[in-house]
Amino acid sequence: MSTHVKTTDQPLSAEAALEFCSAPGHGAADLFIGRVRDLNQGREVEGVSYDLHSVLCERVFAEICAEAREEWGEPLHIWLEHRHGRLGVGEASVIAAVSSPHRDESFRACRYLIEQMKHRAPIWKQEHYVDGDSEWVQGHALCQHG
Amino acid sequence: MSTHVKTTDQPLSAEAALEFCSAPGHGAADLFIGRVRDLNQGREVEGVSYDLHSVLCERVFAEICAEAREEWGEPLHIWLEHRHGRLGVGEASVIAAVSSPHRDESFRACRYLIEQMKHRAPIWKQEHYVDGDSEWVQGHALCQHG
Amino acid sequence: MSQQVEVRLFGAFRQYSRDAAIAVTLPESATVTNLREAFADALEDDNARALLKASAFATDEAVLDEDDSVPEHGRISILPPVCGG
Amino acid sequence: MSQQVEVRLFGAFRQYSRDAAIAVTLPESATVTNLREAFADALEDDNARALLKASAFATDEAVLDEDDSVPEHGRISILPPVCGG
Repeated sequence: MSTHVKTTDQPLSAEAALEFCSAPGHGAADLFIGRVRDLNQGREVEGVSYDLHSVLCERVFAEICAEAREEWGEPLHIWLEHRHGRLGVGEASVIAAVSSPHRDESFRACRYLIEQMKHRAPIWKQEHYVDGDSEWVQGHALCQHG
Repeated sequence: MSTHVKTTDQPLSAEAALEFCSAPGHGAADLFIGRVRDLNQGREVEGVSYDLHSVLCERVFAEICAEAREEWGEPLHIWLEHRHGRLGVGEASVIAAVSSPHRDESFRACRYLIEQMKHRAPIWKQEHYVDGDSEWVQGHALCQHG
Repeated sequence: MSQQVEVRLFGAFRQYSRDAAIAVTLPESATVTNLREAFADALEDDNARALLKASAFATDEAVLDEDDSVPEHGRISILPPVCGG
Repeated sequence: MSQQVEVRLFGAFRQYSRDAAIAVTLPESATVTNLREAFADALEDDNARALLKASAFATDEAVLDEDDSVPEHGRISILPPVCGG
């Protein structure tokens, strides 16, 4: 069992995530990538700037991973990384990955990481539109958690 | 939208799957890897030989992908590859990947590919144990489908 | 008129022939049920016959029903229970 | 005795200060509610005040409740509604 969480301004590596999420006893790994889309709510997007509170973010990531381990089993290997800075269309903003002995745990835990991250991690995005405009995307209000 | 299905005796590439499963309009991609485990039902496994009916297998893969597209949307990019031949512990036997505008479709469709593949694709595995013994793993009887 | 059908072997059936195939002779317009009987006769091993009960015949296009005719051309395979992944 | 608290800005709050921080003065043993009021006074923009209503104060360890005391040491941040990924 091991957990890796990080925020970084460098490109994310799916390969590194899959290498980390592997073990001789693990028959399954699931990996999710979130990427910058070229369209949001009908507006043409050129890029997105991600802002995050790095210390708190990694703390929240670690909590989420601990919850996943609690729910789906000690042996999980868990990876959660989020990028910050300005990203172009198609670039990966987040990678979550989980490996486990059997596939159900990998799928469920990986999904859990992403859903919880979206709701609880202190991350914000500013979309840059092709028309030159920019806007901070509206999000979910944070509540005290845990 | 595009679909890639293949059976091969060469190592599988997650990188190729993720490159295929991407598009400027796709904010999400999910990838699943099945790998050879070192233990099955208490027996120490040294490797697994995969046998498959290649023509029929690719046909079944294509059907499964078409069903996923029908269910979760035309724009999906879908990748499904299965390896055959003898694999060592930790090697990837199957990779399924899906990209989509939003994450729910990627997760659901990717899971569907794997579950259906396990039940319907003409693939067999023979486990080679550390004690020198080998055994064909019992599976699900195939019925006519579609 | 009779036809000879070569049945390709997969998975656990492979151990019953070095050629990965077993040839059976069938009457013309035979059904899959006829094929199953002839194939059972050609097997010399009780385990193989037991495995056959849980197995399906298929062409390169699809798994066959018991009532289907055995196609005169095209390859026939016997598919034991599957377990991919 | 009063204390000066520097509130770090994130996301949409960043546009309201070049320093990515706004300093406010609070009485000793102030609560987060006091901090919220002082911070609202320091903002000059109605949109910023509206955003504040949906935002949470946090230390580097956790999001704070309105009843919590403002810690005397340690960094305070204001976190607008989040949308990672």
